[in-house]
Amino acid sequence: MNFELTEEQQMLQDSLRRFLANEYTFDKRRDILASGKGTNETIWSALAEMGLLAFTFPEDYDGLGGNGIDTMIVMESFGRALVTEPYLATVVLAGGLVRDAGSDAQKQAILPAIASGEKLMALAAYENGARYNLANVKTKAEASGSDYLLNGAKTAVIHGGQAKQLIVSARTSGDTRDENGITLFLVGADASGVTINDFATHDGFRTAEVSLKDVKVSADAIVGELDKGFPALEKAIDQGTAAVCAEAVGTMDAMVETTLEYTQTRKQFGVPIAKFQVLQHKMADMFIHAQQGRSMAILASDQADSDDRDARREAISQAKLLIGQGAREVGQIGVQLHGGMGVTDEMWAAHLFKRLTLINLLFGDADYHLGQVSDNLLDKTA
Amino acid sequence: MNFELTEEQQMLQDSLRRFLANEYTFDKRRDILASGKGTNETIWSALAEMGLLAFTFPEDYDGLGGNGIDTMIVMESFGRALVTEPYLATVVLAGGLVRDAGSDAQKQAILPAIASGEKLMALAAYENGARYNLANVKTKAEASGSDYLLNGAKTAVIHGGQAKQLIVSARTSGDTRDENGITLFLVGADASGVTINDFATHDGFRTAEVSLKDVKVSADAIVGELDKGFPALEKAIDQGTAAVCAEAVGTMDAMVETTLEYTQTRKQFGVPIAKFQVLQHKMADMFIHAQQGRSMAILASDQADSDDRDARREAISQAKLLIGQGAREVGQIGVQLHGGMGVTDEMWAAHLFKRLTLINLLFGDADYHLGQVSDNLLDKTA
Amino acid sequence: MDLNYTPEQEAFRQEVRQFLKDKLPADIQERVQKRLRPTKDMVQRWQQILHAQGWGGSTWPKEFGGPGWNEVEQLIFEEECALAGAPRQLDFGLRMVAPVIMKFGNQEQKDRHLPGILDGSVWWSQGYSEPGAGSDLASLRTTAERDGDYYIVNGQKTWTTLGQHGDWIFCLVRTNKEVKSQEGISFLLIDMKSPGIDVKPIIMLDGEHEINDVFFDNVKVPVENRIGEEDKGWTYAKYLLGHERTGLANVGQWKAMMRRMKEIARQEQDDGKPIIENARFRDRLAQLDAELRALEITVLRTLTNASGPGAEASTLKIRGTEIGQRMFELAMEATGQDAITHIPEALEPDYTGPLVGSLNAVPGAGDYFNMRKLSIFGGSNEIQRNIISKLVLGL
Amino acid sequence: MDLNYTPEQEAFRQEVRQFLKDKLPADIQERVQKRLRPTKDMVQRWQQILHAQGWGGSTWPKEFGGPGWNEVEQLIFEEECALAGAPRQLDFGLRMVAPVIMKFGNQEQKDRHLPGILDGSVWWSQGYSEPGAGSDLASLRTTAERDGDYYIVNGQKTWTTLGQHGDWIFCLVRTNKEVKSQEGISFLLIDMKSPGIDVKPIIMLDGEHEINDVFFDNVKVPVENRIGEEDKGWTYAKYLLGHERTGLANVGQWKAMMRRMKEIARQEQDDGKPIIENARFRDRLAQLDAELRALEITVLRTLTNASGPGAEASTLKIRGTEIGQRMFELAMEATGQDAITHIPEALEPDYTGPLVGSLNAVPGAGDYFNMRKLSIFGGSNEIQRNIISKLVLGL
Repeated sequence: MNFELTEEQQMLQDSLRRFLANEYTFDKRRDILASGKGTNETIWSALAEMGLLAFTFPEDYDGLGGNGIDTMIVMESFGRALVTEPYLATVVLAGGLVRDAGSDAQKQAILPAIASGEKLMALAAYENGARYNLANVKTKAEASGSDYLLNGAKTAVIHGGQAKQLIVSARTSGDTRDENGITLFLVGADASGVTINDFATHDGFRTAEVSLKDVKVSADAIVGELDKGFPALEKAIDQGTAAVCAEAVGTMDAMVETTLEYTQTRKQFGVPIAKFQVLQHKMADMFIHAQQGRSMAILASDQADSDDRDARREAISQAKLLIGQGAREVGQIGVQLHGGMGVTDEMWAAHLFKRLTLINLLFGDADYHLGQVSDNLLDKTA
Repeated sequence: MNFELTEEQQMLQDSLRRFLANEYTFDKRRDILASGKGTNETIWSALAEMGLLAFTFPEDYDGLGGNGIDTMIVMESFGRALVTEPYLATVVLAGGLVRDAGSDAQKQAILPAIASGEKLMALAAYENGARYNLANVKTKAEASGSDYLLNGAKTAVIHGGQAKQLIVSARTSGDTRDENGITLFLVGADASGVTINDFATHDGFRTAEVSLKDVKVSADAIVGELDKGFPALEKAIDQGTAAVCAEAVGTMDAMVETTLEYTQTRKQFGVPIAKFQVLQHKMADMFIHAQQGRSMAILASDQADSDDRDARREAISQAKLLIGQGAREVGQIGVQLHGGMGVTDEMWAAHLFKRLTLINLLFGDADYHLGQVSDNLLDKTA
Repeated sequence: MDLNYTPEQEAFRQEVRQFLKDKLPADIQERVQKRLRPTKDMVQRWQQILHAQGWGGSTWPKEFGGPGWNEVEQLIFEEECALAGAPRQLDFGLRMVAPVIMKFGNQEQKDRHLPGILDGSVWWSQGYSEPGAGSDLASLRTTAERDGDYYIVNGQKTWTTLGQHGDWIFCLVRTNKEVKSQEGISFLLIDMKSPGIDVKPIIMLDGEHEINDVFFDNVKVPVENRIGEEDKGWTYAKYLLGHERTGLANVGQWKAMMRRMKEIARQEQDDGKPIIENARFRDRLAQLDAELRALEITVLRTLTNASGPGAEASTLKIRGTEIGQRMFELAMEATGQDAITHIPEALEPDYTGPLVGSLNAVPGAGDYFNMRKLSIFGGSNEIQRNIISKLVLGL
Repeated sequence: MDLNYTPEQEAFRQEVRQFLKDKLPADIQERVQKRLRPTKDMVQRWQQILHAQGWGGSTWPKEFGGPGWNEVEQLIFEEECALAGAPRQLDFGLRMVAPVIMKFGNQEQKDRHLPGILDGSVWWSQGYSEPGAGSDLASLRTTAERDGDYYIVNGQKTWTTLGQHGDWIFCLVRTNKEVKSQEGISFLLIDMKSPGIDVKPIIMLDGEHEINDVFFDNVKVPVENRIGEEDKGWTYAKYLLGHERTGLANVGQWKAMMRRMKEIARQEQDDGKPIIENARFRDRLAQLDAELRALEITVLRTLTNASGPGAEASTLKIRGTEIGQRMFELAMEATGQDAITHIPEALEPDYTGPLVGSLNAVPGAGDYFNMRKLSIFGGSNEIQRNIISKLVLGL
């Protein structure tokens, strides 16, 4: 039982925060977002140089052997600064999947390339109409000699438009919604038959809709085993969920801080509005949510690496549930306490709010995860 | 569209409130409750003399032809004063059922006797394990010649221990949970085979558990039609639900008032606690809940007489849902703002809180009624 | 007590409904029902159609060209318009400055301004708020100094909704600095084409341009454009603010949105089934449905209650905005991850580009973001609770 | 960072669990698990058993006869006791007055009082609160006037939990009226058998007698029963109040209650099926389960954090009480209409009379009512939010 960061982790956090405070200011971020590129070469290279992109990869593949807690530290710092770089997509989701389920050849080909910053990737896991069910896969992969032909469409592919290579879940057997029969494929973004529609998200990220028409991939593009891709996919999404939980904690903290600052500056009826008891108590509630969120982000990050599926999924869902709810409360109160300014694009609070809102929608909203833990309760007590 | 009381209704309300303010004080009420009798002869006779017990009965049976709005006026006044007399059980539930579904002979025998104050009645509708489903009836009534033999048990019979006569729902055909096959019987409280266990409730009312062992009743004890008792039963419970909604509104108003008074008197750190903005806003929330509750109590009372089942049930459930939630909020805030005193038996607020809490549990709690309107939404939009 | 509408009221409702069926242009209706932004042209076209019917000013008395409806009729009209998918009429002229002109303006002002408001040809903007003033209106700093037959206006107004289209703007300005805050304020009507006026967009958190800053740099305003007496503007401003008893509840709009929500809930898929079949989602919708019904009855109670606008208006404002905000939150969540996408072009007419999920997702997050303003503007909900404490509870 | 308990801690947990399995008397365990009130005898019997094991004072250092556990070990012990159905130990002696005596008492006081606290033979009560003082402790009015070797105490204390069993009471009294409120207060230990002490029950809203008023009418208290210096009692009182960092979170108790809730949810019927199968009910349970887990981790974070008790304690108090209150509310609602019945006799030992529904319904509403005190006592949750504003947020 120990909640302290190691010396290394503390250094990582300090240097990352220092870097972001200088290089990822409100104005610079606005310019980066305006570019519509979904990533900024200078920032991304710097993150690579700091070793961040390699931190959670095994030492054999240019990594540092870090764990979920390391991801938490990075994501929390990103959350504080609203970094929109493709770290979640490339390192946590796709990179983590290759690390945990890929063949040695795949790891050799991919992990060092991610670590050096030269390769962006994305995970194409969700489908239209499936909402948050990862097993609801209609995209088909049919064997054709030693190759596979992929047909279908994927949605909500975070940073899919920036990726050189996608990992795509496709059905190789079974019925829609069967966990069995799902296989994961590496697909080049420029492969014939791949169409990627790149969109902005409301919070400055990028997402893509991917359609696949007779896309041919060879059998060695399979990540993990044929038909058995689901557990690895689920774990990768769990790790992504833990990561955005950590990110949300950073964003919540930033919202608490900026709201404190604003309310102490802004005067109404002649006094700083922070003097009004009602607003003080709302800020206390924000603080409590952020504290609770931090506890759950730690839990989720600790469990994200676990192969005990039930324990991991319970922790992830409990965390995402409370953090989704907390993000909503902290976001709404933060904007409210900024008054009219809070709903303008000029205020940091508005941007924090947007990210907090959208984080709730990623990888299952609060209702979805409440359903997970609730039904889990039924199984356990039945 | 008109929300004004008629002159008659206004007079009824005024005289009832005046009477209760004088004759149903905190101290007198405490003594009445301590008697454990569940009713007080002086109070009950006075209510009879005021014509209250007859108000909603037809003029042909010594009544005044009143409607749901008249019941609302009475119940709201009772709610303000926390009257625990068997009005709901005798007049609204049992009396209303006889009025709406009884034969002429039954009406002749029962309504004037209720009106005069001499006859107390109760409705035995619920069964153990059924929770709020009125159709979950296991109590059996088997034909035996021209008679019926009743066997089973009923729970949550409000004022059942004080009633001379019960109306009992029993199954004459069909399976448990079938709406068809339920018949309503008049059963004397002193009939052979009837055992009534009388209990206090936490809020000063009485409730009873009734067991029936080979209780013989004749066919003319049937209220309404054989096997077809359910719609009348449901309507009676809906009317009871509307009545407790109105009662809750009176109780919420009283809680708002007593809390305002207390917080303006009580000082902490040298100032009346009503000066603290956080408490002011909590009282504003109480007020808003009471306002919303009043709107819904009017709706429920207006619809309670309707034979359009879907419209009536939707209104009743929407009302009970919001009033159950409002009662909870108003009750909890009221106690909280009374500080330590709020959790003692000495304070009016504590008694208001207890009634508000238990009203939520009667005839379906907020969750139950949310389920009703929610599933209804599914039917309507399917 | 009777919760039913009278036969006359029901007949009136039918008349309005039939009119909407006949006259509401399909292109306008479609945009509104899809929660996409109507254009300026659409708003004005619709106002002209209403005006041709004699219904341009639903809240106006007959003497000024209104239909002379009572408040229940106004509510019915509002509700039917909303349910039919008519665009909102522009409040700033019709419901804000017009009542002030009617009550405090002189005959010349009435003749000059009211017709253009009624037929929609003149687009009015609001110049109440100033930077940093928030809910504390009386602290305003825009000045108007008298110079012969003119006032010279200097300063800045903000939160001017749709001010980019504005022809005229009504403003509170300080004409006397010697007296304390709420005195020394005058109420001016200003032609927005006057030299020295500069309208600058404020981009909102949903990325949209709905709101503006309006800068005044030595703007000459003829004295005849002042409403009533000099330094008495606060009286007129209070009248304007207190004029609406129930409008802030927005019942008609929210009923239309609720109907739309029930459609969305049938259309959007949750793991292959309509999301309405998900009990957790449906419960939230049912809860809002009940709360909206309570709000509606509370509005009707307030309308038919003889006493004037008091704390009831605050209650309605709080409940109306809370319900509205939660409804838009639910509408966003109904579309799940589709709602994260930001495709502002899809809000424009004739967009045929790619979408993510259904069209329901397009306005989802943006509307939710935008609706946060409801609990902030028009007197924040915290201010409304202060008012309830003071007026109703006597604290 | 590591969320796992160390092997030593796990071994310690096993040791405690085994001890409880061996030594917790079945009659006591059954009452506690059914949420029925343990008798005074049961509380004292259990304290003696713990004492025999050397575990009577789980928070006490070794030098005073405690086991010398660190905070994580204390938490494990608390949690295992709660989960096993052990009755709560009496805080007033063990955790309130004892630390003050240890820190500020003289040797004679330590020798005289600590053994009786540890073995449970002396029942201590708390004399902090006064009528009308609420969260404003420093406004106290009970006086102690010096008369030779005695203080003459006059006044009234209130909210004295289980004071009806009390042998001794610790009190804050005013010894100097000249100085401002928080000075001039002394900390006295008073034998409750002294002439002039009158203990009167306060009946709580659940109809139970748990709390008392204690009246002092010229009660003679030897000066040697004063802790520390005269007029410096506020220092000792603050120490006492600030001593607990995480106890108010009540995690062990709530985990035991959550386990019980899951059993209740399998036992109570909803239309012929266990209520756990009702998704609306189950969702609320699942929500609380998650919040309780967050609370537990927050407690552990606080315990293993080097910084002293600050606003974290307020956060824990707020969350702990809110979760507890909602859990008892849910427990009440689980039994539906059965919960309306009030059968106080069924809370007594050996009750064999009639019940309504199951035994689960007996403590349902009463516990819910009683638990409203959680957000009021020990510094109301409003006060806690004030503290957070000031200490953490710097407002």
